[in-house]
Amino acid sequence: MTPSDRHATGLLTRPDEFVQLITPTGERRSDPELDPWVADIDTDALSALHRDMVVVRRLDTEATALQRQGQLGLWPPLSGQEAAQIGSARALREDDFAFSSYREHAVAWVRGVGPADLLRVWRGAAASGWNPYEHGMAVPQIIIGAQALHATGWAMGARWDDTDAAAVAYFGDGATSEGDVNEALVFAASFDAPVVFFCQNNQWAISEPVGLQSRQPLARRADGFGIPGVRVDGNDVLAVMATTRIALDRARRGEGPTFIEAVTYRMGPHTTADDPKRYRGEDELAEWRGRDPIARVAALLAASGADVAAVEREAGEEADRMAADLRTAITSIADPEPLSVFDHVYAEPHAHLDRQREHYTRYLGQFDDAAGAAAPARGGSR
Amino acid sequence: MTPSDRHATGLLTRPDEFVQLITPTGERRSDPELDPWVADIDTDALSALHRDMVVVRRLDTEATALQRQGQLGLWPPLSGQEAAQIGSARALREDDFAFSSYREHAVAWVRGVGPADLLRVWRGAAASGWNPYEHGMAVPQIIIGAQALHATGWAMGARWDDTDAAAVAYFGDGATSEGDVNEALVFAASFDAPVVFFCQNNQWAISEPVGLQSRQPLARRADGFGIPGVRVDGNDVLAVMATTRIALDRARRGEGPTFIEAVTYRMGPHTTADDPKRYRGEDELAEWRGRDPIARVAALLAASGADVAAVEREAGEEADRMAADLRTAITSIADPEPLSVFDHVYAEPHAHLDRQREHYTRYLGQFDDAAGAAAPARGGSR
Amino acid sequence: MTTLTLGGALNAGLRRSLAGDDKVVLLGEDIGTLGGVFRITDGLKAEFGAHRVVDTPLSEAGIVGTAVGLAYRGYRPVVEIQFDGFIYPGFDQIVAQVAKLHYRSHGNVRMPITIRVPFGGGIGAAEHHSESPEAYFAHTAGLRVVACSDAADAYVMIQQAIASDDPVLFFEPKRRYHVKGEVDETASLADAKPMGVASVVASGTDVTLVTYGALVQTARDAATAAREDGVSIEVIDLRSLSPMDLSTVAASVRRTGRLVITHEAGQQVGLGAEIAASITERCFEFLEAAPVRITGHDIPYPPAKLERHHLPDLDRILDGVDRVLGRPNSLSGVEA
Amino acid sequence: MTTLTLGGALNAGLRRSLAGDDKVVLLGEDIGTLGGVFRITDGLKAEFGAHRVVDTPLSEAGIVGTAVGLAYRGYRPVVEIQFDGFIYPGFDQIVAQVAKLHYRSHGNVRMPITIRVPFGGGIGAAEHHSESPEAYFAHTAGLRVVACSDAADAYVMIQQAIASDDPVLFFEPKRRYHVKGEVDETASLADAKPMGVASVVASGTDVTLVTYGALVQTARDAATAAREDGVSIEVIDLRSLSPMDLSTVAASVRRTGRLVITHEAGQQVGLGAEIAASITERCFEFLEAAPVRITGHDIPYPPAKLERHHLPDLDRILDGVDRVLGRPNSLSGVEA
Ligand SMILES: Cc1ncc(C[n+]2csc(CCOP(=O)(O)OP(=O)(O)O)c2C)c(N)n1
Ligand SMILES: Cc1ncc(C[n+]2csc(CCOP(=O)(O)OP(=O)(O)O)c2C)c(N)n1
Ligand SMILES: [Mg+2]
Ligand SMILES: [Mg+2]
Repeated sequence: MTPSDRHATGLLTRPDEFVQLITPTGERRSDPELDPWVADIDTDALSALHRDMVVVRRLDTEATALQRQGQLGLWPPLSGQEAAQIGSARALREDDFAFSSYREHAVAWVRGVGPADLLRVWRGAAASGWNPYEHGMAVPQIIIGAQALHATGWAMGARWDDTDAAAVAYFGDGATSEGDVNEALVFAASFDAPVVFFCQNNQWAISEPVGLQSRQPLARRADGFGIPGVRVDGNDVLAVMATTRIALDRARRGEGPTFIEAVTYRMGPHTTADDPKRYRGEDELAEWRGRDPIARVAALLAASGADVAAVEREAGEEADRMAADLRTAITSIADPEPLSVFDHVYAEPHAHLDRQREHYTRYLGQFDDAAGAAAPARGGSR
Repeated sequence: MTPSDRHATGLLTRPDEFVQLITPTGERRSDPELDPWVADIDTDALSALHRDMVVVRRLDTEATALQRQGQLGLWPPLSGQEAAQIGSARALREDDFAFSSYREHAVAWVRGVGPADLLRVWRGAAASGWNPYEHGMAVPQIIIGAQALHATGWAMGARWDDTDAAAVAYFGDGATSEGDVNEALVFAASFDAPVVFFCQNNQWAISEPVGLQSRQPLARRADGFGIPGVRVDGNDVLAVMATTRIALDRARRGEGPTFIEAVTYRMGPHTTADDPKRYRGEDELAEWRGRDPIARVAALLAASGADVAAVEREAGEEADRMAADLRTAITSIADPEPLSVFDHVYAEPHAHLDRQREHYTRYLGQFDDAAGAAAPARGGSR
Repeated sequence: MTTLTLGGALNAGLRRSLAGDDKVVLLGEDIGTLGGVFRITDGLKAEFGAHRVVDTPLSEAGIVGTAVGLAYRGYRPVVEIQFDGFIYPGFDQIVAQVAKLHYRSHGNVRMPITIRVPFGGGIGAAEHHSESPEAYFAHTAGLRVVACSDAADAYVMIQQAIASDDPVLFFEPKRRYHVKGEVDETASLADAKPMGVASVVASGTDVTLVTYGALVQTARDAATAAREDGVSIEVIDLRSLSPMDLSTVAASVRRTGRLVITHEAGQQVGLGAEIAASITERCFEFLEAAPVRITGHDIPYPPAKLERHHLPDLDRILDGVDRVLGRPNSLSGVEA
Repeated sequence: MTTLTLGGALNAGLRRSLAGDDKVVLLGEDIGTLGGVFRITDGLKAEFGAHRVVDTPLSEAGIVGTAVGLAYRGYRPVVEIQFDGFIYPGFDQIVAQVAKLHYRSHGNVRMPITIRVPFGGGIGAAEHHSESPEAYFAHTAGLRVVACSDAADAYVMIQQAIASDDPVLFFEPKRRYHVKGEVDETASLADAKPMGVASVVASGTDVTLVTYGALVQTARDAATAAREDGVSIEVIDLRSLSPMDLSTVAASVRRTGRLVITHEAGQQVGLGAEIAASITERCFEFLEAAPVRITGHDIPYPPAKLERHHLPDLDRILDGVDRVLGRPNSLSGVEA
């Protein structure tokens, strides 16, 4: 799986190319630099990646449907970005740590986060879905770019701890304009931090095209900070996996950070609250449909003689199971207890907040005591 | 002076070189790309640049002396950076606008700021020294890097106004690590802003060597943002001037921003409050003394047959005059009126602050009324 | 008079400012082609062009910092911060630059920058989308801070903010964007109530209730509910948070003797503290009870399903009214 | 007991924290080789190595943001912000990340980050070097905020802050760095006064005077001066600004009936407002007069030659004492 013992990692610096192992029509292109890193991906392994992508795409459509049904407050769809997320997340080791934005549901799924935990936050029922330490994945980040610094700090610590674990920072094309991401590159370079900057360039930051953030490939940003940059076809699960493995291997060997730009596309709206028709045309969407990350793997499997129908059937079945789990999960998510608003603000007692909680407890108590003279509720429901 | 009508500006992108026209020993190196841009610099013009540098070096030693005498609260010396500051500032047009840090006294001097105005702030007598609109130079900036965004915004406006004026942002090597500077590069590239990023890499950010901010030439930072970068010998006044002129010409032609790294050295302490012996050795200083920006111009003048003794004498005399002016100026700086603390907080009346001013006026009035029963002053001087 | 939503009134006000002064430019994320995530700038890019209504790269420090440069050049930039919780990356440029540059330059450089911030909760949003950061800015010398609460004020105040030679933090009550009101689009700004003056939006004699932004409507509802209960509440919409129109509040408290303040932001070192302290200074002799603050808890903004247990609502406000009146309330019997 | 300056006590406290826990790391600009511009970390890099005392690139967001990542990994980062005015570029990471992550992660992720901030004026410095930004952080839920005022407290409190599982903004009164005091370096932390408790540093019966940081000494001097004048002032060093030990203040005010608060930060929505409002809530019946605030003006920090006309000093504090006592003072006869 890690051919680094045999091959020198090399400084994968290909910011101006478009690294690809599977073409949109499913042909396998050879790449002497990348091939050794996915030599273990045989038909079975490729089928598994295909299944992963099918399942997370279903996760996405199901969650979107749940939002339409009023079961979720909001959902930021990942459709179109399956290869970028699955290919990179499947390259991670258990003791690695992922710091993501709000859109990396597939990464969370690969890290073992269950259905209820995936949905909890988007239902508005919890501040976060899972314990980061159980899954090696931080709570997702909404402040654009902030997590890039967290990943870098974690990686600095990993290095000081003499482990060979690595951090990966997921962020979007828009995020590259925020100070935090650029500062993360500075710190990572300065401290040789074992961190992979994984930028999913999905062409859009809400309504803003990537050209507004940068006139040239984002992968070229890295070199100016002394960090190797590589531009990979983000809809090619194999190329993404190879690239991420190389970057992680560099990190583990103490060779520092790598910046990967995965060129992909957000097929859906920014979130369920967004209407992309206001800012982009159907043509563009159609063009990217032709580069579908799942279809090309199926085509490659077919070309390599696999029983694609069976692979697709099994993937579909697993997706069905996951969808069923999801629908069960959503009903299992309990509404939070009113007084839990005060939980975990501090790790240690806090006189002022404890008093505030006491007051609010007493206030709520008036309503319980329905017959009580003091119960206000004069305004009825607000 | 501006050969752009004859020569295409070209995309001066030489981040990995070390652009130089005058060697430390005073030889004139030819550079086909740069030479046309300083073709007008004959012996007289070169002597004038020499004089500029002598004068601002004296400004620096005089101000440092004034600080030692308690006449100034603080002074951040520029010694060693004369060529970088003079060469670039002399390339500016009157309607251009400079946004600087705290160390660009030579730039201010070139922009016509007088002695008292230069010292006022460092004496603690005023919040700023001059009216930015009189000199085409903003109030200096202490928050590291913040001015890079201001210069970019000004330049965006200049472009929208259909002028061909340009902005220049001065900042240090340390500043390149702040988010603001990187965001300025993003905005400048995106809006083709006519701005020159002029980074004086003086090797140190207080006690931190430039290697902590970046492992490679800072000029390479620019390319990642889609901005041409050039690395110039910052102790070579001619190369700096040529480079800045090219960058300004690009800006005026609507070709957008340029990033210049001027490699130089801070010969003195960070400020008069700093003790550089704690973090750097004598060897390094000695090495850089060998690259003195003034000495090499004198050597070149000598080589080209000029009467260097006369040039140096005249420069010395002008420096003497300036020094005399400075010493007169310092005594002319009046202490500010107590109630001026309230001036200019707002441009329009502000009920709360007006009331605060009224109270404080009344408070101070008690002391005037020395015989008054109410005068407190019980604590004497604090 | 035109009937407009609060959001529509802002759009109309921005349009009038853009039309009236070439130097007005709008900057922000998604404000151009999309018209803003709340559509407040809808249609303005088409009408005024991409140099007047500018989609910027994704960086709040970048937006505010370039606005400073534009102001240096004589522009009047109007910045949109997409949601309240995204203002912090621009905080340094706001408090260390925008707020200080007029002072630092001895009045030579003006910073007529308007920073629009959709603020507050109650819309079931994800985290960082429901914050009330106004106290940070009201504590910052050199800034003006205002909050509108209805369409008519929104229309006028946004134009006043843009016309002001000082920087203005302009807080918009996002959960009221869709509430309609009557707007006089023909009236001249010169005749309008100044931005710094508070409004008595309901008269009363027993208790003075001060608030701003989205809670103005809630406070009015509370006054209505209390009237049935025999309590007469005077509701004041503060409108300007810095400076505050304390004269109007003090005049009311001198009559009622009782003050309740409500805001969504946390209590500790919030606007309520300032109002309570300032009014106590001015009206100590008139106060029948300590001013009462009904605020969001001092917690990070909670998940959507819990926000109703965080935000002040009609019942919590009335509980506070009971408290200030010395009637039985949730704190009865709790040691001070 | 050892005689140490306040700065020396911080250095000793940091040394003990570094020695006692491998996971304590110091991060900041110029803190390693140089030992910090105030030499607070002097010698620590030599003693503990470059991985424990880390000179960072010049970026406050970078320092705080990487500290968050380190805390995720189980470290206890101690961040130095070189001067008060340079904290704002790190503001987003502090208020949106450091303050909220424990809450957001349901207590799974701890943020035991100490952010050291030399604060306040009176040293004749250039702009941005004399700020008092504590109110911003005291208004931010999820943070603890403390300020030390003498060597003994500095030594203990810095260790307590580092040992706390919550993030702590640690304000150091830079103009008192050189003031000496007796420090017991052998005492155990367990026996020390908790970080959250205020200190009555001078007893008195007529007026309660509350402050923190550098002004504690000024307040003591005022109490001494007032005594000659027949006025007995009780001085309270708040120490913790969030949460505030209001019980100690309230107990004093119940005895004195009069409260004066002083701080260098601006008045509007400052700590003084919170203390005045909170104590009025708790002690309304006991108050003989409205609490008085003596603060910096609501202006950007002025140039050095004017700072004495900005900062509260002994005379201004005593003027406030006169005011709260109803004696003739600077506001006598001014309309409220
Ligand atoms: C600091 C900050 N500013 C603004 C926003 C609002 N916002 C949310 S997502 C988004 C676009 C992000 O684009 P990109 O980084 O490309 O990620 P993508 O959504 O495409 O995955 C914006 C502007 C935010 N969340 N945080
Ligand atoms: C935001 C901010 N952080 C920290 C400082 C403190 N500081 C003042 S100068 C300086 C070093 C700047 O180095 P550089 O950018 O190389 O400029 P130079 O002083 O060498 O001209 C630092 C850290 C500051 N002024 N602003
Ligand atoms: Mg994107
Ligand atoms: Mg430097």
